Amino acid sequence: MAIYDIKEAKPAPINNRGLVFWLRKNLFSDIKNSLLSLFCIYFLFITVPPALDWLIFSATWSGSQEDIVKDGARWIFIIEKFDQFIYGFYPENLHWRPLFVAALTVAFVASVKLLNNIKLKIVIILLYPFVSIVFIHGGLFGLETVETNKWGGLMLTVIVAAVGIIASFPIGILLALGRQSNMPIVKTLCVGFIEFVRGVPLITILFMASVVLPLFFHDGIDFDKLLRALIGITLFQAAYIAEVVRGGLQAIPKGQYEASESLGLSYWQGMILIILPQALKISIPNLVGSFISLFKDTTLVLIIGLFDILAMVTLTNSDSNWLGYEVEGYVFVTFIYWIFCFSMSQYSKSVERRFNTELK
Amino acid sequence: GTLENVVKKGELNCGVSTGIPGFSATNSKGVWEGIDVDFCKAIASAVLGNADKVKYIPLTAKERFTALQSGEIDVLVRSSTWTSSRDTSLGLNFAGVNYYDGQGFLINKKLGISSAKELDGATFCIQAGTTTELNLTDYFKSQKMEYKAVTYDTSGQTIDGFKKGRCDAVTSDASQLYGLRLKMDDPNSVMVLPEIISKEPLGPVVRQGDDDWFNVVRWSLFAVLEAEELGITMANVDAQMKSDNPSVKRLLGTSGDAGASLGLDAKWAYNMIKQVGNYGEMFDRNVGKDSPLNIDRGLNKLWNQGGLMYPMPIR
Amino acid sequence: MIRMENVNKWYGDFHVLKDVNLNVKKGEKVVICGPSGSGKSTTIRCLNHLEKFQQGKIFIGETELIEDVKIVRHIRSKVGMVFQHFNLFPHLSVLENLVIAPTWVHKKPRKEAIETAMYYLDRVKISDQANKYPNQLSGGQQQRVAVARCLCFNPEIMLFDEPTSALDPEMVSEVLDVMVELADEGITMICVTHEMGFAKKVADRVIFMDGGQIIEENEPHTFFEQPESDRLKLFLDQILSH
Amino acid sequence: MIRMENVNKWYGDFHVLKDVNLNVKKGEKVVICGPSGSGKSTTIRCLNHLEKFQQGKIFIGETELIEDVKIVRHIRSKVGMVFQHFNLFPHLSVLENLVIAPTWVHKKPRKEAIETAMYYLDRVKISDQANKYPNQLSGGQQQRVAVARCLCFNPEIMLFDEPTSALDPEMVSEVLDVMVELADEGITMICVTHEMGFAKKVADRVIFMDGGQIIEENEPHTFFEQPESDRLKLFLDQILSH
Amino acid sequence: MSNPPNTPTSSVSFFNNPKNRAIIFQVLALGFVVFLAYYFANNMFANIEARGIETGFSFLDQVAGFGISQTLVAYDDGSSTYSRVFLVGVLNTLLVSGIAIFFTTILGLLIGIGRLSNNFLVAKLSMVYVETFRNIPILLQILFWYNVVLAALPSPRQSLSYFGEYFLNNRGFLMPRPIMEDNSGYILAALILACIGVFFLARWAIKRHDDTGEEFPIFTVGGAIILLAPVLVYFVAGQPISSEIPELKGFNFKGGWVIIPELLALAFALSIYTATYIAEAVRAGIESVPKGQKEAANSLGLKEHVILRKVILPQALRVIIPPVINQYLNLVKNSSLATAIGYPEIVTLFSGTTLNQVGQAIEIILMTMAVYLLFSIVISLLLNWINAKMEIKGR
Ligand SMILES: Nc1ncnc2c1ncn2[C@@H]1O[C@H](COP(=O)(O)OP(=O)(O)OP(=O)(O)O)[C@@H](O)[C@H]1O
Ligand SMILES: Nc1ncnc2c1ncn2[C@@H]1O[C@H](COP(=O)(O)OP(=O)(O)OP(=O)(O)O)[C@@H](O)[C@H]1O
Ligand SMILES: [Mg+2]
Ligand SMILES: [Mg+2]
Repeated sequence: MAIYDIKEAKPAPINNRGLVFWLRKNLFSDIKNSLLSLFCIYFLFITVPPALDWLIFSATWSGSQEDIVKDGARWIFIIEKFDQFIYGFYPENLHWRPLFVAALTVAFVASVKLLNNIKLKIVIILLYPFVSIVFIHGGLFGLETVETNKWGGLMLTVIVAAVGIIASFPIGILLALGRQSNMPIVKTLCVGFIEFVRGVPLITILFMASVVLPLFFHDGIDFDKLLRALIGITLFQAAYIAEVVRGGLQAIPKGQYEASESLGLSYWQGMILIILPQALKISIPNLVGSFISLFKDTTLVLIIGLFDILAMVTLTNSDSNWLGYEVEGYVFVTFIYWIFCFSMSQYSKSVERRFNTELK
Repeated sequence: GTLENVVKKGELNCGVSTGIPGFSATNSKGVWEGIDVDFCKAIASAVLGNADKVKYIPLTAKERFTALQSGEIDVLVRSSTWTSSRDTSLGLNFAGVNYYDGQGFLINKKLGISSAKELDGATFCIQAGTTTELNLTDYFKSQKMEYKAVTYDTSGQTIDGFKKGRCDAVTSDASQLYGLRLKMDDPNSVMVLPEIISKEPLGPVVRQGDDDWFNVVRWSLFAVLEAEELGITMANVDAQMKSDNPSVKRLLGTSGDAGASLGLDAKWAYNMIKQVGNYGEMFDRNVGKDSPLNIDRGLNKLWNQGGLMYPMPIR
Repeated sequence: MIRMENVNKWYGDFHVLKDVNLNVKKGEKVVICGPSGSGKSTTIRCLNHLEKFQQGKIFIGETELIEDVKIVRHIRSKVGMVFQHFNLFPHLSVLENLVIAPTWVHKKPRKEAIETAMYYLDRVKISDQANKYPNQLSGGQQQRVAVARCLCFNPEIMLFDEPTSALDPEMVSEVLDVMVELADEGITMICVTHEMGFAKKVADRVIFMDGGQIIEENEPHTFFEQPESDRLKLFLDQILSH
Repeated sequence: MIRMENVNKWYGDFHVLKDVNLNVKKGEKVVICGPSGSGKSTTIRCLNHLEKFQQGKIFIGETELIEDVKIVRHIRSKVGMVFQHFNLFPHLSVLENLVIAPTWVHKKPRKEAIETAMYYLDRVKISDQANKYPNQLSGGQQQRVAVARCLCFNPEIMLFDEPTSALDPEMVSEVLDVMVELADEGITMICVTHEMGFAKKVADRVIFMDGGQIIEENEPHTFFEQPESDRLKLFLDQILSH
Repeated sequence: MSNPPNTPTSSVSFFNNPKNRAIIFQVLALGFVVFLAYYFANNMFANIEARGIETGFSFLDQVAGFGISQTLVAYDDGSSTYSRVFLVGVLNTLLVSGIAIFFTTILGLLIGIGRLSNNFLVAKLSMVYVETFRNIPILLQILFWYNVVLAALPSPRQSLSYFGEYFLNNRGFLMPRPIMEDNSGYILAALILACIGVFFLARWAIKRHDDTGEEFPIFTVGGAIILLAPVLVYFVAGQPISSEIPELKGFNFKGGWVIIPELLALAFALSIYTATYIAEAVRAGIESVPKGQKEAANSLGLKEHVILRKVILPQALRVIIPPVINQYLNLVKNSSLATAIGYPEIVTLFSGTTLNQVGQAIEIILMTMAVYLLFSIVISLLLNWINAKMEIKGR
C-alpha cells in the first residue's frame, strides 16, 4: 500500500535546544515553577555571597588579634588553638604519637584491602588495636604514659568512634545470632537487651556509665572515666549493629544454611565460614550508616565532661584572652564533622551502587 | 581505706570543676590552676610528698557527688556548699571550709538598679544542681517577689546565656561572679550587687565512713591555715625549720608526731607549704590581690584578723 | 478517527519520531511492528498524551490534541490503553481497579460502575476473581483485568503496547483470544505487537516502523508475503527464523 | 545401605510423610517421582537430617539416624546432597567451595584437599574454572560444581533433589551425563527427578509418591509401561503429554 | 530387598543431643546473666550501705524548691515535690517533641517532594539541605541554633512587636493568653458540634459520590465549617473570650503566653535535623511507586488530585510511614540533648537538677530510662498496627 523514504534525523527545533530551552524546561516551565525558581535565586542571592564573604573574602587568616580589621571570620583563633582542637591536652612533645597512629591506620586499611594472605591479615587485624593503644596511651616499651584525662579534641572523637565500632562489632554479631537463634531464653535475652538499648537515648546510657556504673563494682575496681564512657557507647552501638547484621542474615537464602549443614559443617563453622562473610558483605552500607551515626553521637561525651572536639571549642572559648570566638569554633567543628560524615556516606553509597550492579 | 589507695597508686584523684576561674580552670597551656586546685596539690604533697601527683577529674555540678560516692575521685574540691542534707543523706563528709562564700547577683549596668530588691520579675541564669537554685527560690519567696530561672548545665553556658541577654542577672556564689565577670567582653559593663542572700561555706568533701582519710583532708586544711597564722610561707619555710617556736616545730614536724598520727610523713606540712604555700598565699595567688579577680579576703581572713578562718591547734 | 500529521518528537537532541503520518478509520485495526527502539511505543503514547511531541498535529475524532487539561482528559476518556506490564493498582482489588475510573472520571454511581465492571470481568472470563488483589493473579489474568479496566469506560479506541510480551507462552494465546474478540466487536484498535499470527488474523493494516519513521504499511497479506523495503525483509527474516 | 522404617512426619498438623518405608541397597540407583507437594523433597531431606521426623527409624549403613550431633555429622559425611538451586557459596571460588568441607570437617591438610578437589573438578570436566566464582558460571557448570563438592568427601550415598529443574533445556542433558557417569561407578544414589529418560536409563527402581506416601515402586520398564495404580497412570499421562 | 537390621548405635551421648546442648547452653547463659545481675546488685547495695546513700523513691515526696523556666502544669517552686518535677519534665519533653514532630513532618515532606521536583534549583537546593544537615551532629546544631537565636533577638525593651499583642525578644515569643469567661463553653461546644457535623458530612459526601459519582469539596467545606462555627458562636455569645496581652513591666514582659527561646531553638534544631531523614523517606516512598502507575492512572483520565489520593499516596505511604515513625522516635530521644541548652525536659530536670539535689543516681536514671522506653514501646505498637493495616495483599 505504501512505502516511504528514509528520512534524515533533523536537529530539534530551536526552541527545543540549548541553554534557553534548558532554562525554560528546568526552571521556568510554568508560572508555579518560575516563581519557585525566582524564590530560590533570591534565596541564594541573599545567603551565598554574604556567607562566602564572611568565610573567605573578609576573613582574617593570619596575624594576631590586634590585626583584625575586617568583618569576616577570624580564623586566627582556629589557627592559634588548632593543636588543642586536634589533641586536647595531650602533651605537646608527644603529638607525634597520635599522628603516628593515624598513619598506622592508613597503612592498616591499605594492607587489609590489598593483602591476600588471610593469616597475615588476621594477625594484622588483631595486632592493630593493641599497637594503637600502646602508642596513644604509652606505659609500655619505655613510652611515657599519657593519662586518658589528657586525651581530647578530634583525637578523642576519633578514638571514641573507632573503639565504639571495633568493640561493638563482635558483640553486635553475637547479639544478632542470638536474636536469630531458636533457643527461647537466649533469644529473649538478646531481644530484651537490643530493644532496651534502642529505646533509650544515648545520653542516659552515658549518664549510667559515668555515674552509676562504678556503684556496680567492688571498691577496689576502679574504671577510668573514658573507659566507662567507651563501655556505654560500645553496648549502645552493639545493639544497633545487631539489628544491621540481622538484616544481612535474613537476606541470606535458606539454601546456604542447608548446604553448609549438609556438608557436615557445625553451627559455628557454618556461621563463620559461610553465612557471616556473606551477611556482613551485604550489610556494609548499613554498617557504614550506623558508624556515621555513632561518629555524630560522639559529641554527646561532652555532656559527661569528656573533652571531645566540640567540648574543646567551648573550653577554649573561656580562655580570657580569646573570648567571643564561638562562631568560628562552631563553624570549624561543623566543617570537620561534615567532612567526615559526608565522605563516609558517599563511600557507603558507592558500595551500595557496586552491590546493585554485582547483583545478578 | 582511701589513704592506702592513694599511696599505692602514687596519685591523688581530685575532683574539680570544668572551669571556674580562680577556683579550678585550665590556663592557656591547658594546665589546671585555682585555689581548689592548689588545695588538691596541698593534699598530694602532704600524702605523697609531691604536689604534681594529682590527677584532675573535671566534673559538672551534677556529676560531682556521684563521682565521689562511686569512688572515682578521692576528694572533691569543687566549691561545694556544706549543707546538712549533703552531709547526711548523700553519704558524704565535709572536711572543712576553704572558702566562705555567699550568693550574689551579677547584673548589667544598663539595667540601672543598685539593689537586689529591685529585681522583681527578673530572669536569672543559674547553674543546674547547685544550692544556688534553692537559695534563689527562698530569697524571692521571702521578699514576696517573682522571678524566672533559666537553668544551664555548666557555668560556661550560664555566662553565655547572660552575655546574649537571655537573662537579666546571673546569680551564683559571689566568688564565682567575679570570675564570670572577667569572661564578659567588657567586664566594666556589668556589676555585682551588694546583697548576699545566703551562706555558702565551700569546702573539700570526702566519702563518709573513712575517718583516716577524712582526718588527712581536714588537717591538711588546718595546716595551711596554721601556717599562715604562724607566718610560714613558701619562701621562708626552710628557714622556719630551724625555728624554736613550739607551734612551728609541731607543724613542721621537727617535734611531736602529728604526721605519724595522721599516717603521714613527719614532713607532711613542710611539703605542703614548700610546694604550694600557706592559705594566704593560695588565696592571693588565685583569687586575691595578685590575681585578675582581685577579690577582697573579707570573711576569709584569719580569725585574729577579723575573719572566720580558725585552724584548730595542732598538738 | 485518529489522524497524525507530520508528528515530530525529540528526546533532547535525539530525533525519536520523524514526520509520522498516520490515519486510522473508525473500526479499523492497525498493528505496528518494528525493531526495538524504533519508536513504536512513543507513537502510541503520543496518542493519549503520555508523551508530548514538538511538531505536527494529532486529531482524535474531531478533537485536536493540544496541551490543555480538559481536552487531554476528554481524549483520554475516549482512548483506552493496555500496557506491557499491565500497571494494575496493586493496593486495590480487581473490582476497585475497574471501578475507579468510571466513578471518578465519568461520575457514574458506584453501583452502576460495579455492574459494568462485573459485566466486563465476565467477558474476559475472570468474574470469579473480582475480589482478589492483582498480585494474587497470574500474568494472563492480570492482563485480562487490564483489558477489562479499559473497556469499563467504553472507549472508542484501544491502544495496546506489546500486551503479550511479558507473558508465559501459554498465556499469550489466552490474551490474544480476548483481543480478537474485541476486534470482532468493531472497536478501533492500534496494537504494537510482534505476534504475527494475531496481525494476520485481525489487522486491517500492518505498519512497519524503523528509526522513528513509518517505513512501510500494507494490508497483512501483502505485508508479510511481499515486503517491499529491504529493512522490512530483513526484519521479517529475523522474526520468522526465530 | 539406607533403610527407612515407617517414617512419619508432620508440619504442625499437616501430615507430610505417612509411613514411608524404603530400602536401598548399596550401589542401587533409585528415582523418586510424583506430583508437586507429594513429599519427595521431604523424604530425601530426612535422610541427611535437614528435616527432623517424628516417628519411625532411619538407618544409614549400620548407623541409626538419631538426634545426636556426632552421629548426624557422621551420617552427613557419608551422604552427599545436590540441591535444586545448587546452593554454592557465592563468596568463595569454585575451588574453595570444594575444599571447605574436607579441610574443616574431615581435617584434611589443605594441599591434599586441593588435589582431591582438582581431581573431581576434572572428572566433571570443569577443572579450568577452578578459580572462578559460582556466579560467573552457567547453570550447568554450577550444577557440576555442586556435584563435585559432594564427591570431594567421597560419600557413599548421593541424594539429588530435582537437580535439573532449574536449568535451561540444553544444560539438562549435560548434567544428566555427569549423573549417569556417577551411576556407572556404583555409588548409591537417590534422585528426585521428572526426567523420565534418565530414570529409564540408570534407575534400578522408580518410586512414585503422592500425598506423602509411596504409592507404587517398580523397576523402570514395568513402572512406565505397565503402571498399576490409577494415580500413577494419570501422572504419567500428564508428564508425557507435556 | 532387605538388609538384616543391625542393632543401631543408639547409645546417645547426653551432651551430643542438640536439644540437651541447647538447654545446657541456655541455662549457662541465663545463669551468667543472673550472676551478673546478682553481682552488680550485691555490690550496689554494699556500696550504698557503706556510703550511707539513701535509697528508695521516698525522695519523690520531698519539696523540690527550685524554679523551672517552663511548666505546663501548676508548679510552685516553694511547695511542689520532685514527683511534680518529674511530671513537668515528661510534659515538656512531650511538648517539644510534639512541636518538632509537627514541623519536621511538614518540612521533611516539602524537602522530600522538592528533591523530586523537575525544577532544577529546587531539586539541587533540597539535596544540599539534606546532605548538609544530615551530616552535622544534632548536639552541635542545637548549640548553634540556640546561640544564633539568642544573638539575633533583641532585648525585651527593643522587642519586635506584631499587632501590639505579639512580641519577640530574647526572652522568647510572647502572645496573648486567652481568658475564658462565662459563656466560653458554648464555643467549645460549637467546635465539637462542628467536628461531628463534618464527620457526618464526609460520610454523606462519600455516599453521594457512590450514588451519583458527583464529587463534593469536603476538605474545603469541612475546614470552613470547623473554623467558622466557633468564630460565629464567639460573636453570638458576646465575645466571651478576652485575652491577657503581655505587657512590658519593669525589665520584663508580664502576662500572656511565652515560648521560651530554649524551646524555640530545640524545636527548630530537631525539626531541621530530623527533616533530612524524613525527606529521604518521602523521596524513597514516592520513588518506590513505579512510573507505570502514574501513566496508567493518567491514561484512565483521572484528575491529578485523584491520582495522588487514590493511586500514588496509598502505595507510597506504605513505604514512607515506617521509617518516618522511627524518626519520630529518634526525635523524642534526641530531645534529651536539651540538657546542653537548659530546656527543662525530663533529662535536664530529673537526671540533672534532681539527681544532683537528691543524689540517688540509680533510681533517677532508671526512672528517666523508663519514660523513654514507654515512648518507644507505644510507638512501636503503633508502627506494627500501621504496618498490618497497610500491607498490600498477595505479595
Ligand atoms: N525518556 C527518554 N529519554 C530519551 N530517550 C528515550 C526516552 N524514552 C525512549 N527513548 C528512546 O526513544 C527511542 C524509541 O523508544 P520506544 O520506546 O518508542 O521504542 P519501541 O519501538 O517501543 O521499542 P521496544 O520494542 O524496545 O519497546 C529508543 O531509542 C529509546 O532509547
Ligand atoms: N516448612 C514447611 N511448613 C509447612 N509445610 C511444609 C513445609 N515445607 C513443605 N511443606 C509442605 O509439605 C508438603 C511436601 O513438601 P515437599 O517439598 O516434600 O514436596 P515435593 O514433593 O518435593 O514437591 P515439589 O515437586 O514441588 O518440590 C507440601 O505440601 C508442602 O506444602
Ligand atoms: Mg516499546
Ligand atoms: Mg521438592
